[in-house]
Amino acid sequence: APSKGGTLTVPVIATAFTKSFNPYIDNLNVVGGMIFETLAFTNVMQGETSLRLAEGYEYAEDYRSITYTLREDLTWSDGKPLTADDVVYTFELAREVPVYDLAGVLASGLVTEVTRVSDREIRFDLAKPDSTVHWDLNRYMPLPRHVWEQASDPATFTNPEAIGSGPVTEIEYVRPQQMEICRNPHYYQEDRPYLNCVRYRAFNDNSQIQPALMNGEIDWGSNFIADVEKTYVAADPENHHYWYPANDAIHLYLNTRQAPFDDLAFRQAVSVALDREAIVDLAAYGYPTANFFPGGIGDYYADYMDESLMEEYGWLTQYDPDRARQLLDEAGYQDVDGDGQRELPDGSELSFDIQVVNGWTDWVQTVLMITEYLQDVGIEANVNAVEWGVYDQSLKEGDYQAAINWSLLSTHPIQTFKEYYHTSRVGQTWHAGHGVHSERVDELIEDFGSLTDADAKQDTLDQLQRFTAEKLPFVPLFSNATWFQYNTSEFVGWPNAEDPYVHPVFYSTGNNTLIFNHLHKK
Amino acid sequence: MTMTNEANAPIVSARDLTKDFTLGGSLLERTTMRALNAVSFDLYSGEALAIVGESGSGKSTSARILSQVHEASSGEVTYRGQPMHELIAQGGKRGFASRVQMIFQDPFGSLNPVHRIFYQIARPLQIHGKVRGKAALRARVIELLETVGLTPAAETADKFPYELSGGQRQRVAIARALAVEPDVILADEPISMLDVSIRLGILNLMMDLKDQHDIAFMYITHDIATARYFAERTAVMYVGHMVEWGNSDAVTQNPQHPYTQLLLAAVPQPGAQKHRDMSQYQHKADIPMWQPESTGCPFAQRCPHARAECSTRLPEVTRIAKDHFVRCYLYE
Amino acid sequence: MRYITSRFLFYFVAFLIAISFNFLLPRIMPGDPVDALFAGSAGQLDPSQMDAIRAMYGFSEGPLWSQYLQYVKSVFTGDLGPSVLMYPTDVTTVLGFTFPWTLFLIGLGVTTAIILGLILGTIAAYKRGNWFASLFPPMAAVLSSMPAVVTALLVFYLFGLKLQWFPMSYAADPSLAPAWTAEYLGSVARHAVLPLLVIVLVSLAQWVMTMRNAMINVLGEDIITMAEAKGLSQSRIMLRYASRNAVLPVVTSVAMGLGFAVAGQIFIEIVFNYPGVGNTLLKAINARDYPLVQALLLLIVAFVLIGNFIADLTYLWLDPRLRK
Amino acid sequence: MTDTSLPIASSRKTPMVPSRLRQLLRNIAAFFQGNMSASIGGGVMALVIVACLIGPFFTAHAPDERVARPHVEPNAEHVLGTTRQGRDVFSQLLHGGRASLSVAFIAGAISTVISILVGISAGYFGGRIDQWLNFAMNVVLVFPQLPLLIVLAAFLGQVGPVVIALLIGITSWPWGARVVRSQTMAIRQKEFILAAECMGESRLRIVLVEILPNLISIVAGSFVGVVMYALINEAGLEFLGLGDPTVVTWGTMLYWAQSSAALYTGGWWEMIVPAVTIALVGGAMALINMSIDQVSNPKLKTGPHIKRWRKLNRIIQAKRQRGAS
Amino acid sequence: MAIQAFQPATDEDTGELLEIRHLCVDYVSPKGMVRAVNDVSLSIRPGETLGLAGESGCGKSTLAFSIARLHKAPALISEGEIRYRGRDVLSMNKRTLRQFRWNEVSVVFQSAMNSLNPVITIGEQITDVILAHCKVRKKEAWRQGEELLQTVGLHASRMDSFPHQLSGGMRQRVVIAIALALRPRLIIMDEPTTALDVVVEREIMDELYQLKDRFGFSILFISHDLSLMGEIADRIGIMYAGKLVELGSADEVFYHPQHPYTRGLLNSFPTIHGPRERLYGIPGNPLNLLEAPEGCYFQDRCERCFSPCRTHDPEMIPVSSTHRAACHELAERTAG
Ligand SMILES: Nc1ncnc2c1ncn2[C@@H]1O[C@H](COP(=O)(O)OP(=O)(O)OP(=O)(O)O)[C@@H](O)[C@H]1O
Ligand SMILES: Nc1ncnc2c1ncn2[C@@H]1O[C@H](COP(=O)(O)OP(=O)(O)OP(=O)(O)O)[C@@H](O)[C@H]1O
Ligand SMILES: [Mg+2]
Ligand SMILES: [Mg+2]
Repeated sequence: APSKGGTLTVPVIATAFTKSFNPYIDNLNVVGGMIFETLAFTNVMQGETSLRLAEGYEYAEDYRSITYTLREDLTWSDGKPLTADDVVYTFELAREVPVYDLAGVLASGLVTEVTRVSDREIRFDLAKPDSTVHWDLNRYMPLPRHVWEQASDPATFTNPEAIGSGPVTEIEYVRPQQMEICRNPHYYQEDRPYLNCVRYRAFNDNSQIQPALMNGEIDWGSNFIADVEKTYVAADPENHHYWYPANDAIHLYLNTRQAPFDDLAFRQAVSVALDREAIVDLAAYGYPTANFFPGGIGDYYADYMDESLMEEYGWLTQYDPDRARQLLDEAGYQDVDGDGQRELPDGSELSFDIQVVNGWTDWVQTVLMITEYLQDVGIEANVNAVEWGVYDQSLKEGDYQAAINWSLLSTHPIQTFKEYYHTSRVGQTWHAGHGVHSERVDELIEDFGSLTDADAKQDTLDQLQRFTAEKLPFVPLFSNATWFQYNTSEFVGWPNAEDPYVHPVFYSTGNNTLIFNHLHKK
Repeated sequence: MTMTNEANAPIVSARDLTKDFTLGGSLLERTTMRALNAVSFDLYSGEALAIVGESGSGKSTSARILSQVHEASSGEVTYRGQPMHELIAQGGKRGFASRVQMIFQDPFGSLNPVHRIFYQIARPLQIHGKVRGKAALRARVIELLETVGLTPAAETADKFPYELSGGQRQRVAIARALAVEPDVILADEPISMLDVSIRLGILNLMMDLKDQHDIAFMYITHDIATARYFAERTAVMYVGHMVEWGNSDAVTQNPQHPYTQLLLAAVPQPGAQKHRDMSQYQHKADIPMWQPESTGCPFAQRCPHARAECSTRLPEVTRIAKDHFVRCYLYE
Repeated sequence: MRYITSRFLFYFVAFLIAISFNFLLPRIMPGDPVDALFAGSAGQLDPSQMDAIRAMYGFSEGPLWSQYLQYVKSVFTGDLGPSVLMYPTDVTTVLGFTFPWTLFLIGLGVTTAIILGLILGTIAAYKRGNWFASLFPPMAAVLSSMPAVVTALLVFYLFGLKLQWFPMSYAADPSLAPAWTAEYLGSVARHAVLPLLVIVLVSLAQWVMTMRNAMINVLGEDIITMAEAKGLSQSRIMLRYASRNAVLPVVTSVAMGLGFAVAGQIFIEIVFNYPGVGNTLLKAINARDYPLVQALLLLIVAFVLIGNFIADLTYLWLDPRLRK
Repeated sequence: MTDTSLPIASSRKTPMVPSRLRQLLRNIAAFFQGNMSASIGGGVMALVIVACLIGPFFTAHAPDERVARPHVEPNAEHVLGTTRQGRDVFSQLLHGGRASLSVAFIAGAISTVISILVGISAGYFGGRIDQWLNFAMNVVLVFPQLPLLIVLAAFLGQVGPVVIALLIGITSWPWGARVVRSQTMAIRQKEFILAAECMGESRLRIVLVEILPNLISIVAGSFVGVVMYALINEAGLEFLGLGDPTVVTWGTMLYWAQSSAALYTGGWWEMIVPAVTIALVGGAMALINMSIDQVSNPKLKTGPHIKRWRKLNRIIQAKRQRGAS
Repeated sequence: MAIQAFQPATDEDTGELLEIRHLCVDYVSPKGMVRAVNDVSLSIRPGETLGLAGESGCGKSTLAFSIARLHKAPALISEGEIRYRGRDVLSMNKRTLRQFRWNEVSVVFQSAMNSLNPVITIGEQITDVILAHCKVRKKEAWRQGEELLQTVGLHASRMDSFPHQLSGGMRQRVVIAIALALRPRLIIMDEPTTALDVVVEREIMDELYQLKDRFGFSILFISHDLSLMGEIADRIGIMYAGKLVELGSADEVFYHPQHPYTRGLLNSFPTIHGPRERLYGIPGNPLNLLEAPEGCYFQDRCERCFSPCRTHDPEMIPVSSTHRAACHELAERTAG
């Protein structure tokens, strides 16, 4: 058996730590998954569900309800039993206090009722048949009713004693710059965790975490650091490692309701004008993976990609400035006044802004490079680095010309497509402002939940991917990297390319639990 | 209570001038000090009136009221019989300035260091439209410089003040005052900052100007000997009051007011015995600060002849000779 | 006494102006704290959740003037509500654990810089014409005209990262429990070295130059010649006669000095991740944490005002001419 | 009489105007002459300004375009190396200098104009006007500027160089105003002002022609001070990411260097070049300011004659001691 | 008072209290060397008052400061000798110099406002000189200070005052009290009353003379007011452009001036009681020491300038046993 003991040091970008252990008010992402666990966790990387507090769950025949069964003899860290009552109580709170409604299942009305079936069984009644609701339900963390009931206002309750269900619950100390939390004596998994404690250390930003990582002060980094090979790995090649699997897909969103982006040929020209490899290499420091898939998803969802799309639309993501020029010429975008910049077919000036958030330097760099590539084919584009507030508003309202933005990363690609296309999301999200929508697509998305057959599901996804490649409302750029550095001088058991047992995101509930429980002393 | 000069009428006469200053910037504590109290005097063309007195006795204040830098709190100044405010209402301050000019104490401070001598003298000529055209202007400036003995004038005109000695600067200041061809010149301690060897040169220059241009001079000084030397008449001030005035010789040779007597006794004289008995004046009291509500004679506390009434009421002016007045109970 | 009262009144009014400015700040500026919270979490939050949070923070409603009175009251009662950035921690609590560090660092730094500046300035004035006096002031001026952030980065890089002589971040080793033990205090001291070095480098010249200039002026005065003529010892002349008088203009320049020190402090705290007010301020700004930004700004203003008030008192103590 | 003086007047008239210019040049020459720190400071400033003005016409690379691999070490092609984004540091330096120096000078100009207006009005008119202006001045003075700037810059959103210049300009006038005010009050007491008043000069002319020229060195000093301050704070604000990162300035160069961790990844030149340049220019201005101080207060000046005195004094003293013993 | 006695050198004691021989003081200025005191020789006897007159910038203060070696950069005593009771002041080491200062020679400066430290109490400024030189306790020093104040006619309670709380005359008295603190043999007074009104000046001068009668010190009295000088000085020296041009008893200088500059100066002061006639003063401007001419420095302003004046520097020529003057005309006359 792996040897026990040790304290894991994890950096957190924080101003200061306070005794605040409410998983639903968790700005620093240090509670979810570590002090509280969910019923189950969908491990996307492995394409499987990892059961946590639940022993299992089951849909009703008609998919109008789902019933979770808790493990036997679960207890809270203070020794009190963890029962279906606690789960029901949690969802009741979520109905009253909006922050607790993490995935919005209650607010949207999808879950109509939460019922305690037995001491260990809870049934969720659904408004309409849905085979995907467990993705959402798996995000909620049951709360100890006997503790929360003491709180005068659950919306601000801090759970100062850190009573929870996760692997670490015993507070060693909380200081503004550091806190240490140790093993839960009543943890449901035998022998776990192997480690004694986790130590969170507060940092200002990545530029400060970098030297700390290099100095070996940190075991588990989830931060962007420049030139990881030369700085981090070089500092201790034996023990310093990193693994940067693909994360969310980053696109250049184009507003198709305005000229020149209302013209598909123009959008296509923009796409082929970009050298994704170079952008990834220079602007994004080479860590992300260039995204050549025109279907709207990135490597993270590689399993769901419709490969056949590549034959027909693969050219769209191949760097080919000549083709771009040709496309533009054919569509009538020509430099009529001889200033080196193309004009619109009607002869008026062609120039647009690409919005980006000020301070997100890799994106600003990316956009700067995009403008350079566009310049090469005679298109004038400018970087417009704005405050988050401005960016947020104009993307949601579709009040932009072009903008760089991410895409939703969740349990399943359908959620991503919903964010792109579903008309209910227009004005609500940053991804739906491009102006390409259709009733057929809405239907596809809405009906997905009621599909039970895997092939049918994939078919829906294929259709959506084809739609994306055809319309090209956004130009795929690259899949972000998952920043993950680990130090093996003391602890082993990290996920890596050889053993990719989970997506290595520290701040993601479930992923962190899985990794933490894997780690043990060398 | 005027100083009469039967021959002609005064060109400027001040009647009962009073000037109050508010002291202290804060709103909470404000005191008013009376820098001038019921001061009257006349200036005559071609004559000088010297005003002597210790520091802070209000000499400059009276000159500044005449030159309109300060406004009198009460009392009236007339110019050729016409009240000053009327005059200003007609011709503006500028018109007034063309008649009354001032020469200041400090030749280093009264010329703007950034302007050439030419500019300093040309300005009053331009302001008051004394000449037309650049050539005439230059000619006039040169002429003025020659008048005050600054030769070679053309070279001097192109210099900056720092290139001149103190005596030369004071001459420039005089030339500047002359430029507007005033009837009255107020000279506020014009030689006190000058070297001894050149003081007399300036005094003599002013004396000549007074005689040749028939200008009325007001000569402020604390040197009673030069007052007698330069001015036909002398007035002695003490704490905002004019205590004795009249013909210079009368005042200096036959002082009547105890303060004048003290002042004259204090003037050093070569060969005089080394100890003079001044003990009667000593350590009696400090010089008071005069306030509007103060009463009596300002010299009462220090006066060896003080009587009870001295501290209750200001004595009236007494004429003790044809041109000799004093404000003291001893002579009432 | 009158002088003290009038100065105090002045600072009080200045503080009220600061409060009003603070009050208006979030109301006239674009941006919303909850949006920024989202920006901070880089896409981790669901939009529906954000609405919930927004409702939870609830900017107080009602006419502006009643909001204003409410605000003034909350400032003077110290009840500034919860911080957005560190929700649900109270703003006052945040100030509680950040301000002492800033006070410590800036107090020590400014004191060191002033004392060093006075000494070096005095020497530079006394030894006019020798190589130290002619080279040092311009050198110090050049050093101090480097932006604090540049100096801080270079010091950080050289002594922290490359040479590893001193720790690079924090106010003390975070693994040590704060206590009055030699170990903890030693750690605090070691962590303070580099930030202090930067503060001193950045602000030294100002004090050197003011002191030197004031000293040169004083040395030219008759009081010094008189003291020398009296046959007093050199040290007595220096300390009792020259420095005492020369220090007066230095005290007057505290207003500017403190302003600069605070400015430098912000960069220094950011570079060295010192858990003080400046560091927190930037984070609060980025998070649009208005309650915290306002409180920090107010705290900084109050600090500078109090520093100035103390300077005024010092001046009063040093210069009997003002005592009335 | 007019006739005789005419020829003198006309012969004198011609050299009058150029001689004023010559006077100015002579003054400037005198300022630098024999003043080491002024000469060094002035030399560096002149060099930097000229380089930034004409340099960009001659640089081989555009400042905002990728022209080589990231972090190419300084070499013949890229004399100061390239940034993490593969841009030429040297041409960024020259182009950025234009923006940075413009910000500094615009801020200096704004602040100087305000401080002259406020300072002279307060000092010359006195009374109520002075009380209010002085109060305003003191209030702005005691407010710590940089935190205020940071907050304003952040809340205004991405601020370009012009906005930064405006912000710094309108917040940094009180110090200059205070000095101008006290100096104006001192000059106002001078008898030449009284003389001008007695002569019937208009108030406007007194302020502009009689007072203002006497403030030149103080105004110049405060201008240089604000320019320096603006340069430093612009860099600071941009370093914090509150500026517009797409505009090349010395501050954004620092920002990019920091955000690409140039110091950690071995691209030290990306950080050091702008840092040292800012320090150099700041230092040069500090030196100029020091020398201007010496003009307004000649006591502060240490000339070579003091050195000479030291030498002579030592010789004489030694001779005497020998004679005595 | 436990003052350490200052040992006079016995070998060279001439009976003079202070003797200055061929003293030259230069200022090292950026534009060149300025000789502010040029070959001045004079002596002060115990108990006498020597007046030194001359206009602004003629080197009076420079001379005075050199005697106590108070000159500072850029002043340089380049030549000459100063002997105090036979001892060479210029070669004294620092310790002896400190003893010499104030124990033997004290100085009263031009204006009291500038020489009293505004931020220190009067008491401290008096006692610190006592404490610096005598081995006494603070209390004793304070008592002595109070006595001193009473000597100059101020109330002992003024010890606790700050300078700004006193009037100009009172401050000047304090300065005199400080000067008397150690009973020096020589007091140098550099224009001690120019900033004061005549009445106050008179009071102070009277008091000073009472004190002089009591303590018997010598005074080097510097002023440009010849009238005052004529009244109080036993002997008078007249300086022009750094040179001593005439030196004699007060009556000799006043009634039989030999140098044209002295005559001109005497002619520049109108009197209050004498005849009222036009006086002529001295034409021209004071000499700029940077442009000193060959020969006599007074040549440009002298009406009786003749050829030797333009080429040769006049020597001091004795007129009587107590009276000397430096003028070529005089040389001609005595020779001829
Ligand atoms: N602007 C002013 N504000 C307040 N007080 C003033 C002002 N001008 C003069 N005083 C006061 O008025 C009194 C008389 O001043 P004034 O200048 O007339 O005296 P003076 O006789 O000219 O003295 P001095 O010989 O020193 O020039 C003084 O006590 C002075 O303090
Ligand atoms: N620091 C200095 N540098 C250069 N020259 C100086 C300096 N101080 C004085 N001088 C020159 O030395 C000469 C004598 O100065 P000093 O002060 O002894 O004159 P003074 O006779 O005392 O004049 P006053 O009556 O004005 O006090 C002057 O011509 C002056 O220009
Ligand atoms: Mg006056
Ligand atoms: Mg002198």
